[in-house]
Amino acid sequence: MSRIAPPRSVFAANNLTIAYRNAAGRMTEVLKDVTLALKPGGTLGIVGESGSGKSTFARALLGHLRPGSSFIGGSLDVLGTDMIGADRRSIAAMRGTSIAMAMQNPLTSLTYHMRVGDQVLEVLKYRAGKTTAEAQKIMLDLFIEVGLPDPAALSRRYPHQLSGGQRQRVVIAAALACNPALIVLDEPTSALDKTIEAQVLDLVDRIRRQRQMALVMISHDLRAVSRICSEVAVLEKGVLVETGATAQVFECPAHPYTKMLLKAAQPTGEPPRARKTSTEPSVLEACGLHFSYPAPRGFVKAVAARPALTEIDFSLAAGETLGVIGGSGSGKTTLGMIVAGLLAPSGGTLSFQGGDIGKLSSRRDAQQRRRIQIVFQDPLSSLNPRQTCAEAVIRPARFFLGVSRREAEAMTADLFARLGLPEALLTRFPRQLSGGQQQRVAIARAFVARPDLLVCDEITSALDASVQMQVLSTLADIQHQTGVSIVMITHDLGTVWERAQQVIVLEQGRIVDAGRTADVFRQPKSEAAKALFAAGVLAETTAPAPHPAHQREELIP
Amino acid sequence: MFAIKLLRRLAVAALTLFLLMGYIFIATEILPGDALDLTMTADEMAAMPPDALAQKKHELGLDRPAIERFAGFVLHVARLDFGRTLITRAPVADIVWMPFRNSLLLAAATLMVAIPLALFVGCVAALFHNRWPDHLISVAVIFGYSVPEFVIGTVLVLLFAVTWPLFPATVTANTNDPALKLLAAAPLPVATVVIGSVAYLARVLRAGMIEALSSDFVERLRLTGIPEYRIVLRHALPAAVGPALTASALYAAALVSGIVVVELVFAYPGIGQQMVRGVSTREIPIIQAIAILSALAVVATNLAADLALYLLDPRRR
Amino acid sequence: PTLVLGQSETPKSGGKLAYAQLSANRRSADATNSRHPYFVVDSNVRLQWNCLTWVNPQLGWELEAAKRVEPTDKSLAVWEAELKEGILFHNGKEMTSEDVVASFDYHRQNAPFARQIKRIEAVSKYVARFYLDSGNSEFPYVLAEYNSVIMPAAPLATIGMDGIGSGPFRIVESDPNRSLFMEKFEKYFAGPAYLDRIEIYNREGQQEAALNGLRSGQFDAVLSIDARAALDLSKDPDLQIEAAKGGYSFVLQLPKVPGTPMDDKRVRQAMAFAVDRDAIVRVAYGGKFGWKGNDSHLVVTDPSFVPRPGGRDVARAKALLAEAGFASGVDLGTLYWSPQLPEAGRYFQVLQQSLAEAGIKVKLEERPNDGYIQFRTGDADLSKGNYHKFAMTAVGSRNPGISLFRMRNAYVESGYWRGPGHDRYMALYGQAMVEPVAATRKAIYAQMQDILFDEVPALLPAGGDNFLVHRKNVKAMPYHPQVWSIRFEKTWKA
Amino acid sequence: MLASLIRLSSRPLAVFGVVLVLAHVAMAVLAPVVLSVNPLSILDMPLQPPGPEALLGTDELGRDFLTRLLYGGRTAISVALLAGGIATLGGGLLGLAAARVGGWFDDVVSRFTEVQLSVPPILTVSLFVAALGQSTAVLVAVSAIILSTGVIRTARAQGLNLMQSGYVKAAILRGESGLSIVLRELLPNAAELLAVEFALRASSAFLLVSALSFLGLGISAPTPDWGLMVSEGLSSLRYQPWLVVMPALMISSLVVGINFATEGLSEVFGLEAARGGA
Ligand SMILES: Nc1ncnc2c1ncn2[C@@H]1O[C@H](COP(=O)(O)OP(=O)(O)OP(=O)(O)O)[C@@H](O)[C@H]1O
Ligand SMILES: Nc1ncnc2c1ncn2[C@@H]1O[C@H](COP(=O)(O)OP(=O)(O)OP(=O)(O)O)[C@@H](O)[C@H]1O
Ligand SMILES: [Mg+2]
Ligand SMILES: [Mg+2]
Ligand code: NI
Repeated sequence: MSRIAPPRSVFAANNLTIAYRNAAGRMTEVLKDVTLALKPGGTLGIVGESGSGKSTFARALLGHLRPGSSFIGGSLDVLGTDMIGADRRSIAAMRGTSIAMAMQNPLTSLTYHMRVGDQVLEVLKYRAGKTTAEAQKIMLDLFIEVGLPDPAALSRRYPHQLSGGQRQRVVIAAALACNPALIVLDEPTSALDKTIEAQVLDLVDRIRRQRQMALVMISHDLRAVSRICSEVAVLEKGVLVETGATAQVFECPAHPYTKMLLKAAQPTGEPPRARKTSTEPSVLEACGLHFSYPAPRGFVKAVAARPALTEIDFSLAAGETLGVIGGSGSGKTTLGMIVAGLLAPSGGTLSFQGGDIGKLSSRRDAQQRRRIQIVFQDPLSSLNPRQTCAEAVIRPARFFLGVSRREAEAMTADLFARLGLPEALLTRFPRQLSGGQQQRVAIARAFVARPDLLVCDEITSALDASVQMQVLSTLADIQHQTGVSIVMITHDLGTVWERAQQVIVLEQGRIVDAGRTADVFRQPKSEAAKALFAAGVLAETTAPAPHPAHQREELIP
Repeated sequence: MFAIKLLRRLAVAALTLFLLMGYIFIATEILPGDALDLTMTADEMAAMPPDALAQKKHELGLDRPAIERFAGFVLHVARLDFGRTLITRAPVADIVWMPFRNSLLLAAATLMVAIPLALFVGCVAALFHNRWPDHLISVAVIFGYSVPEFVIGTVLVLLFAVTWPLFPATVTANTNDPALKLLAAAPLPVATVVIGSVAYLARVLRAGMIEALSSDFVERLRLTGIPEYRIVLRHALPAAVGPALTASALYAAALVSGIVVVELVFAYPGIGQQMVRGVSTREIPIIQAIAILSALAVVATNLAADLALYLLDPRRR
Repeated sequence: PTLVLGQSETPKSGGKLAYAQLSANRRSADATNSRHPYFVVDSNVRLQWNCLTWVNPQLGWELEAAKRVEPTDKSLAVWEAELKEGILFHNGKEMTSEDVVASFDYHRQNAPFARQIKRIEAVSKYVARFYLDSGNSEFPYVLAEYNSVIMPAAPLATIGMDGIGSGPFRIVESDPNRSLFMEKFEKYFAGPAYLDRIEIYNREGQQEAALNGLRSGQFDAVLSIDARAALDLSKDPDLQIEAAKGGYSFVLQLPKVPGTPMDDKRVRQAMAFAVDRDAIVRVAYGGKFGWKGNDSHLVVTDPSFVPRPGGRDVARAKALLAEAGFASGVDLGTLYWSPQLPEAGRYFQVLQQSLAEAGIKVKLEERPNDGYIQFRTGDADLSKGNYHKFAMTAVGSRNPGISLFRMRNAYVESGYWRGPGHDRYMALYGQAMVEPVAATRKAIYAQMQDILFDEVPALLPAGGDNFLVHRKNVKAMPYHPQVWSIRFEKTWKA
Repeated sequence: MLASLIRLSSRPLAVFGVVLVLAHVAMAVLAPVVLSVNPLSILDMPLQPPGPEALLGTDELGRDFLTRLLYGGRTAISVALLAGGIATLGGGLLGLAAARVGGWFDDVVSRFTEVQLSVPPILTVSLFVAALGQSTAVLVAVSAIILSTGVIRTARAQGLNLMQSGYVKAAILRGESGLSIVLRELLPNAAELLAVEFALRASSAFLLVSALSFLGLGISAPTPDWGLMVSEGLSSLRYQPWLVVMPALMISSLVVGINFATEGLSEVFGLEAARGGA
């Protein structure tokens, strides 16, 4: 009996093709002829836009396909096992022990009705055959290793009692439990906010080094990949367009798709200069705004909810853009809704062009309603699926401007043209449009009312990187033409850097930093803002483009 | 926190019951026609001298204002006193109480059989999702809840009491018999209600299981190589039972309706018999009492389901 | 009484008989009164109680608890009854004339037929004397009625409530509206019964459930099955049918509220002509087991029964209606019926349809047997202008005296018939009651029926025979045209 | 819509359901056209076996059974369609309005559904029948009330979902009237859901009416009605089982058909989630 020689590669995919059967019954290929390998102890990053097949590849590495899809060509060898040909039993035997995976969504990939400790114990007991006592000890060590505070107490909690970052660590701990030779991380950070993201990436890097295991990390975040992985593979619509050493690929990308990805990820240029606040009349002014969501109704009053917004002061000049940034749950959307009139502030004043708008839209006058428009995050849900795209724009045109149907149609066609939307789209229904087109229709709907103020709440976060740019530049063009002021809510610092003259940073419903964009970015006053920017700084060492926070040039005359 | 939630939930249940009494009161006492119209024909009323009519109204308490009567009604019901019948002036509580117990018994026995069976069927269907056992079960389930109870009951009697005399065809047990004796006398009624209930519960459970089995945490477990039986029993099932519980609680009212029909088919001494008798004699107080008691049972079931949900789903605690 | 049963086997003692009854001449029973003789009547009367007399299956009267019942004089208005000695109640007390007096004081006020008794007194320990409001040669029949049971003496408010009688069986358990369990009374005056226990289950309106119970072995017998079931079950080798000729018929009580169509004789006549008696006999009684009624309470087996002249005549009915001002038909409102017998539902649907063909519209509504009498009569009090409802009731076969008396004024079944026709009718009745010569009496009865044909105070379209079915191992379980006169003390199980 | 129908046609069970339902509808509509016999008239001897005179024999009253069988669904189906229609339209609008208006209105509507849902349907009917008498109008009205609760809940849940969508928020911000939002934005987007609801509610209304008729509280004799025919036929079960079996089959096949069809429809529309499996 000879010992199995250590494989030359951890995994090797040769012309791997995977397809799934779509609703119409046709086979659609999601991975096409992918040839890729990883040497023992190597680290590979897989990048690409959403839907490019990254997760499909990750699952395939564990011999798992989502229901409806199947291998239709090529070969995949993982740790010496043929993942396509081997029987289910031997593949199952490898899972958890030789290869492990942490799934894309840590928030839902733990069983919600089971204590987190037990979920890690389960792996040790059922996969590594440990006794409960042994497993208990290993579990606690693992928790310490992944940096979870007070492991004994924490292991007795349920998943919902942990923060997102902690949950992600538990998932990683469960994946590490049996000390696999290869670990696959599918977007380990996309559900987390920037500060936690950095910690998790640190952790992954450290453990990988300690344990000497091979790592595949999937991400659409190029900075994260460049930080952790020595090699990178770029997927575009299931096709591997480029592979190589990370530094090299990112330094001089060969494929146009890679270039586009890189460009989308890096803000360039300088923040737009603020006009003189003293001379320009402010369009929107908030003073001591306060808001709390009503406590859940009932007979016995629940513990009063923490206010979602407190003491919010800012002002926005005509034609300018105010960036609103902050961690998840900090109150950005709430602020946007108050400005738009979907919520009424419970305290403070909000004035628009001198008039008080600190009330629900239904109590604002028609002109105020017309002059303030909003564009939402999810482009599809922001359009009525039962109305044509033209109708979506015609209705507000007639409603606000009282024009005839014919005039409204003409205005719509004109707007479509200005937004670069083909005329053919007028008669289509929203579902027949791409995400970027939908979002531009939504922008058209807002602009047909000839607004003076536009609230944009994460209007690009649901879109692919390449499309984001189109939408943002469309918006910039039309802002330029119409002189509209914009409240830009986003978690994308690059967007704020490029488009906003003023910025406010929210944390737990308070403004912790405010001022001209360049000032705030360079000299954040609060810890929260610093953490926010620190997470953004990560890419700076490896990414080709200079990070805005490190430009030392004076922007304000 | 749990105590507060519990209290709040109890308060909601109490409010529901109060509103329910209002609803039942309005439905029966304020709508056109009062107790007087119901016991007499129009000719009789027309022929009655006005003072006799007034006297009669006074006897039945119909001359007091509606609010006052409602208050009286609520106070009495709170003491489980449902008044007296219109015709024989017998206490309604005496007439309704034991039949109500018997119907509860039938419901409890049904659920005791139906729930484990539904769990099993639902799990099998979900595990074989989109394969033949699932298709078979789905079709059977649709038949199960589409065929009315009175048809199922008749077929069961024909098969298992007449053709093969295995079980009694009609329930001979008495209203006041001890619980076990009653149930022993009623295998076919139980089976009839079970068939419809299993169909419904299995359907709900199957949906829940399919959702649970396609959830992220199940995929993670599969990718970790945890044995399938453990995934199903320890992870997916508790997650599927939650939504099934909520849906089943909604089913409680339908269950009562089914039981009423089955009781009549088998002469089971439950509220069904009293209800039909009550309707045909226009004995509103009897129907009121039955409606309130069974609504009470439904509200209690909902409460129990919610509590079970609190226990099953830590996120709600 | 001596029962000629004609069986050759030697009876065996012991065993339990469980039977379902489909017909119950019941008042409402609740937990407080479910043992009282007035509330669960018919199939339990002679099991639990005794009357002074009994009517045999040939509808002749015999002595039961009395050893002598006779008029004291020619007026036939005073009668004396002498009890047999040594009749014990279930509580061990001996039955005396005191008990007879107490019982009839109660009956006098509560049972329609006993209202003719003006006074009753105890003459000696065993002899009681009845004073009637007028002469009645058929008074012994009144004493055999189901309401005329002898209960242990007690105040009016409580008498009979404990369910104690002197019959061959005593109540051990009762479930209102559902069942009655009885056990043998060892000291029954005519010798103990053979059976140890009888369980009676009420399945009125549920013949199918009852027969399923019979087939599945839950019941040994089912009483009052309909003709079609009897016909079918007679083919079953394990079962035996017992028939009694001339049993129940149905009365349609037509309340003659002033100013309503039914107050008009022509409308009632139209009904009598429109109703398709043949169809009812065909549909409800399978053709051979029913008989066409003559709108009196007399039964076809009675020698005094005179068939109604002429058959169904829809044209005539329409003409009569037109004459009464209802040329385009008349709506008589809702006819309430209760499933007192299994065939009732079919009976009234045929009736409804056949009336409809003559333009007489009637809506049917079913009421449960329980409480039906109260519902039907309400607080009918003609003096206050309260009429009972347009409803039906089942009537059992009786001697002519009782039958014809049921058309008297101020009575629900006659619908408060009044006017010269009624007065002539009642005069003839009074005459007949004291007429000693049978043939003359029969002639008077025929005259009375003639009046009914013309006036139609109530409609009695058809009736049918009584049937019970029992397993072959049940012996000596005969049926009776009067269900309340059945007796099972000689019944035994092989 | 067309695409949905095409997808529906690839599901054999759904097609089977649709065919069953259409067959029933055709039968109910055509009965008076094809048949010349009055379903009420008593022909001759009861319980005749099938023969040239009466194709399926006669019932226990001697009426033509085939005629009664074909007529037997008309009343119950009309009641069900009417009740289902009122419940779906009324309940749908009410539920969507509750989602839009919120506040006390939503409270009142929600409380009402909660209360109504806790009274077993058969008892609600009993209450109203006892108080108002037994008539088709009462049946329709009460069934509609009972069934509307489910529709209200589904519509309200759907409405709340839709309220989260950008286009409704945009309409609110424009200052569109509540009615306009309900009719223009919410209703069209709940239409498929409501269509499925309608089918389901109508089928439960039909089952309810059949059960009530069986109990003697629904449609009353002599109107031919399947539920009633089952209970009337029970006494002839042993002689002529088809008197029970046929109407029972009619009831069951119609409901099974509706359920198969709606199951298919809601899968095609992707509505299982919205309906919450109930
Ligand atoms: N049942 C299925 N099995 C496999 N792929 C599917 C299935 N259904 C849809 N797809 C499609 O396959 C493509 C690849 O999906 P995959 O999850 O691998 O992308 P991804 O690169 O991980 O995207 P993301 O960044 O959004 O996670 C997508 O277009 C997805 O919609
Ligand atoms: N409808 C609501 N009822 C009660 N609390 C709410 C509601 N919506 C949001 N909140 C709470 O208000 C706070 C602010 O939420 P908001 O949605 O404004 O955050 P955000 O900054 O937009 O976050 P994200 O970046 O995740 O979109 C959070 O704590 C959130 O949980
Ligand atoms: Mg992915
Ligand atoms: Mg937000
Ligand atoms: Ni940065």
